Amino acid sequence: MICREFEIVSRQEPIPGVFDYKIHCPELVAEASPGQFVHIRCGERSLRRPISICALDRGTGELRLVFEVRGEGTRELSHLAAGDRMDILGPLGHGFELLDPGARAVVVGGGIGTPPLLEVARHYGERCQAILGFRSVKNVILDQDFASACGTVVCTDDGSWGVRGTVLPALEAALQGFCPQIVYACGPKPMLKGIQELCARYPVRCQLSLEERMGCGVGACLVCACKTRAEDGQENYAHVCKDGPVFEAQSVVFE
Amino acid sequence: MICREFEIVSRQEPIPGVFDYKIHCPELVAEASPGQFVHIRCGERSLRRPISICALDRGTGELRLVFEVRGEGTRELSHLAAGDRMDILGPLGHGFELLDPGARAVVVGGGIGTPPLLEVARHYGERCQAILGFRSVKNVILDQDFASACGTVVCTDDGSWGVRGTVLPALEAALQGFCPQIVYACGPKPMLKGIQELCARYPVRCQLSLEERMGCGVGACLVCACKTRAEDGQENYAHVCKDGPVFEAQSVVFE
Amino acid sequence: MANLSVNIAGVTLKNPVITASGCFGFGREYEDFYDISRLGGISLKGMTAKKRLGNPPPRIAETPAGMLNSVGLQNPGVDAFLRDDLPYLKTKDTVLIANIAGSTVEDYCEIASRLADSEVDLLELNISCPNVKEGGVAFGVSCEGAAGVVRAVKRHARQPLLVKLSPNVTDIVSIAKAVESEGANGISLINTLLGMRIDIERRRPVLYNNVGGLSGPAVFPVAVRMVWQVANAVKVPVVGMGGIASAKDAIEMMMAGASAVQVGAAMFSDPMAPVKIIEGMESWLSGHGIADVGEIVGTVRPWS
Amino acid sequence: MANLSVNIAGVTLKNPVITASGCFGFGREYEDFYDISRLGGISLKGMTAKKRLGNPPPRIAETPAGMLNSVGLQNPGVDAFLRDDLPYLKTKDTVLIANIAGSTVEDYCEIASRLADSEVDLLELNISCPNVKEGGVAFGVSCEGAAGVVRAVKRHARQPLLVKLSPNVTDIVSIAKAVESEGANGISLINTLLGMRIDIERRRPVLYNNVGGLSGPAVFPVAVRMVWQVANAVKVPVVGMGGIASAKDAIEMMMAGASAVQVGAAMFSDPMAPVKIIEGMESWLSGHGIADVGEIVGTVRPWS
Ligand SMILES: Cc1cc2nc3c(=O)[nH]c(=O)nc-3n(C[C@H](O)[C@H](O)[C@H](O)COP(=O)(O)OP(=O)(O)OC[C@H]3O[C@@H](n4cnc5c(N)ncnc54)[C@H](O)[C@@H]3O)c2cc1C
Ligand SMILES: Cc1cc2nc3c(=O)[nH]c(=O)nc-3n(C[C@H](O)[C@H](O)[C@H](O)COP(=O)(O)OP(=O)(O)OC[C@H]3O[C@@H](n4cnc5c(N)ncnc54)[C@H](O)[C@@H]3O)c2cc1C
Ligand SMILES: Cc1cc2nc3c(=O)[nH]c(=O)nc-3n(C[C@H](O)[C@H](O)[C@H](O)COP(=O)(O)O)c2cc1C
Ligand SMILES: Cc1cc2nc3c(=O)[nH]c(=O)nc-3n(C[C@H](O)[C@H](O)[C@H](O)COP(=O)(O)O)c2cc1C
Ligand code: FES
Ligand code: FES
Repeated sequence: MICREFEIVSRQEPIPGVFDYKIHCPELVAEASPGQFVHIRCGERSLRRPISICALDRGTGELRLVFEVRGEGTRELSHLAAGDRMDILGPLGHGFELLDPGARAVVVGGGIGTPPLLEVARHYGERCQAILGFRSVKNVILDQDFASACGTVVCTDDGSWGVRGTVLPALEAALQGFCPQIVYACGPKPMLKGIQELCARYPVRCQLSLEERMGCGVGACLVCACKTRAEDGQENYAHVCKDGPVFEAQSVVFE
Repeated sequence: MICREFEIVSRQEPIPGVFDYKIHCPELVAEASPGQFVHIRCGERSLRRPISICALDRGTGELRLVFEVRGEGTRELSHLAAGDRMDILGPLGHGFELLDPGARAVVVGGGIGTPPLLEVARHYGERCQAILGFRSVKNVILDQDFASACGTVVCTDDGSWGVRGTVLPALEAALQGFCPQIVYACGPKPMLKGIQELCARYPVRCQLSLEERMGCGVGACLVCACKTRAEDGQENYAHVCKDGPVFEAQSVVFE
Repeated sequence: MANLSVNIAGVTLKNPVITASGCFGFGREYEDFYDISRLGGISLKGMTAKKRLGNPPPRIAETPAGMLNSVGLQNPGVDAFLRDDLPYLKTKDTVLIANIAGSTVEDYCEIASRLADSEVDLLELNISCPNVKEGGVAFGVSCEGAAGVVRAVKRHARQPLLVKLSPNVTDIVSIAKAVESEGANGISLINTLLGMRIDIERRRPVLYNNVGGLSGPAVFPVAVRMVWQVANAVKVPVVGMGGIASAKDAIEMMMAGASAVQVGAAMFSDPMAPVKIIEGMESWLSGHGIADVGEIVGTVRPWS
Repeated sequence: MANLSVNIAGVTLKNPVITASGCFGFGREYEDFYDISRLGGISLKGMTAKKRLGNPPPRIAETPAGMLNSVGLQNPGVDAFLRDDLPYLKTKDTVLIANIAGSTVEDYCEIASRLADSEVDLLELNISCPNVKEGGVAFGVSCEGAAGVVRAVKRHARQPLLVKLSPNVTDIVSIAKAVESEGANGISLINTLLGMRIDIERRRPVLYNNVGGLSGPAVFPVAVRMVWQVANAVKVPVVGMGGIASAKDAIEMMMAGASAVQVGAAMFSDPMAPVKIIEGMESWLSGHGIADVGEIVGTVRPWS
């Protein structure tokens, strides 16, 4: 686990309000795995901002982060330019469990939840199918990156790009036709809940990446609670930063 | 009175820890007079920092400010570079009362108290004598500027430059030999107190520029209190930002 | 254009933004920046029956996202106000709130009487000033003290009476209820939290008064909490303040239950803050299709 | 090298920097960053007799120069601590402070008894948690409540007892004196100030618990003031906390009267904060020719 400033190599704004950064941080990249996240300091703000690892280039030592401006902290971060330094704490949390690349996988990303799935798609390559959902054509991100890694279906709520509708019908079709051993998903809670319910009806493992407001990011302050249910039915609060952000779908209790 | 961001034209560091800025702000310069000050926003800090007007160039519309880094706010200000913008509120307060330029004047500056006196020296030109006191040769600032405006004596506590000792003997000599109609002074409190006492013994008018911690800078919050005594002996708290920073020496009560 | 006007204890304000007592003098200082008739109201500098010099300087210290002050109610006294300041203020089209303070119950009554025939619109009883040795906050920290002074002043006051509470208490709700039951027509809160800073090089408190009142964004969450608690416990309107620096802060305070807001320390970094807040509220409301600012008051829905 | 070691209630700490309860878990999380044996002490996550789940999320909100939390004492219970965490912690060379909480006086006594034979060095009685419905702060806001629980726990406790006070009170000094007179061996303060934030788009409190505890630099001036007041009123040592983020802050708190300090929220923006504070204090003291950190404690000289 590392905490220091690293240099920004490049900054892009693929669609308005979404930023795509590459940061040179070889030590961090060496330790990191897909589905983990980093915790970024935003100027003098008291809390860091958690952002998922989108891509890891072990050759160049570059970390890629893709995030949307939601509030003041991400706005401040988006003002950083190539050459500036970003104060990063990471890699943090438990990432996705990647099966033998021979296995078949489906990744389902919703909106700004797509970035953490890119490295998963790359891991499985052609044996992966990506289903990416967005509100509308103008919100579509990373579709090219996914398409060059694996089979990719884009869904939009308004049908302005790809298939009209949510990711659920496309996922159901994939569960029936493509028969993956595992499904990985990240996105808004209602989407994750739908995927959890759908996958429960199929003989498929499912891992969800969750979000929760964070303090320390390392498991010490217990603020990032997420309700889970153990096999014996007992409920508990696990912590997204340490026990997650990736959880087995059947252990998550959506409230 | 103006409050907005203006562009910094140049930044110098004449001696370590002292910064000399020129800011392009024609409207403000047009309104301002020597001895007034400006109130500068320091990033997200809750309080502005008061800095005296050092020079006004009505031709170029440039304001000159010279300040020392004392704490966090001035440190932050000192990081601003040419081309950056400075958020300035001003001109504020009552400046020095300048007599007909035919009159003779002495200006006495101590350390970082010298800047507000430069325009006064220029006003009187050859009919002005400047006495500038510093701790040591490495603290000397603005001596060239004063020397090119008027007769200038530099005193240092340790004798490492100019005359050894405080400004008081030099002032006493000037009061006796040069016989000014008026003395203007700015600097640390003990120095101002000495000057107040000394001038009281001569038939000379004396104006002091005072410092006090400030809030609003415009006279609304009443935090920048300074004890004064009216002619009838009654004591009151005047306010440095509005009634000052320049006061008639005999009205000031040093506590 | 959304309607911004609000009614506090029978007095109509053209908008809910009031400059906070002690941060706006008697109004003259800011007229170079904007027309002060644009303000919903002005809460005037705390007044006492007789002139007060206030505390020795330093009277201000910077703190993270805030400041301490220890002015100690410097003011010219109510008579000088009536003579020198009120005539000027009456040329402005804004609601005038006289913030009154005293060392004894009699003091408070005397000022209220002196102001009874004047043209100030509202009284704001300051029983929460932490910077004076006698009176002030002493009345504001117990239900009995607060109730007692309100009861007495009500007999002399002609204008509706707001009571300004101190946040330095264990149970703000019971104090609010106590003053409401004695006839307070509104409650304003919060005054400053008691704090201290030390100059570690000199080993001296920064403030000559040793301690002072904390205000500015740092206290905003405490203020929102107290406004929410009080607004849910009393029927009279609540005027919310403490750390408001933006239109969004003002909206948050109103959703917590404030019918109007006051802006203090924010003006020190930005003299235009009150005007920007008024304009920002207007555009937020319009952008959200809300016709009347009153519609947002107290609308936060607690989770549990 | 200045001597940084201090003595709190008979226990020697190698330096005065303690990580604050609830912000450092049971210590494991930060060992990747530095050797936690460098710390003067660790105040462990608040423990209850039985396991507690804590409050539903969201449990944290950002505020100007601070944060709110509403964790609600999630913890595995004292037995799990003794079994799973204490053995690990005992491999570290630092003072262990068990922060204990309960809903009833009996709860507190039970935990104190369970810990009596354990190797924790100090107890810190948390009568100031604002985030639980029962107990917690309820004991901490009245002299009687505070005194009662201290009196009872003293009968069961083997380790010296620090009592952690709530700042949400009118008169912190009388509560401090009340617990001192019942045998408290030290006083730690401040716990968090009660605050609230509202998401104005959703019109919901940001925290599921509606309100939460404010900490971070925003509260520093309030903490310094309370430490100063309490240190001047009691004879037992005071452990100061609330918003400490730098070595200078720690020194200011000690000049106000704290014999040691705790660091909480600052670790969230900088995990290395406690180590930087220890190093910064060392170099400040050396730079000022001060041989022993104890020489600065309580040295602020009030103006009046
Ligand atoms: C493990 C994890 C991975 C994430 N990965 C990404 C990513 O790759 N790309 C991306 O765009 N976003 C990601 N998010 C969401 C991102 O953290 C929030 O959008 C961001 O924190 C919002 O900060 P702000 O300053 O814009 O909002 P503000 O509203 O100003 O933030 C206030 C506080 O709330 C927290 N907060 C607000 N919204 C969220 C949220 N949805 N999740 C967690 N904390 C929140 C902030 O961190 C901050 O502490 C991730 C969140 C988590 C928990
Ligand atoms: C009318 C006036 C004119 C001034 N002109 C100059 C000038 O031309 N050049 C120059 O170098 N300095 C000048 N000063 C002093 C300058 O304002 C302070 O050095 C500066 O405010 C210190 O800020 P800081 O952030 O470095 O210190 P900090 O200690 O971080 O400041 C904390 C707070 O204390 C206030 N403060 C600290 N020291 C002083 C002080 N000596 N006077 C007033 N407020 C103080 C700060 O403004 C701030 O509000 C002037 C002061 C006044 C009142
Ligand atoms: C310099 C200063 C002077 C103040 N004087 C008074 C006063 O005379 N009467 C009063 O009721 N409140 C006074 N206050 C408190 C403010 O009116 C307000 O309650 C408090 O500052 C919180 O608001 P803010 O955070 O927006 O400043 C004063 C505050 C400051 C900063
Ligand atoms: C997330 C979080 C959890 C906390 N949990 C506890 C606790 O269990 N017991 C306790 O006594 N204090 C608890 N506190 C309060 C801190 O120990 C400390 O008193 C307070 O945060 C002020 O210090 P700071 O400003 O350095 O954070 C908690 C604080 C935070 C931020
Ligand atoms: S953010 Fe602190 S435990 Fe997860
Ligand atoms: S700084 Fe506000 S009155 Fe002088």
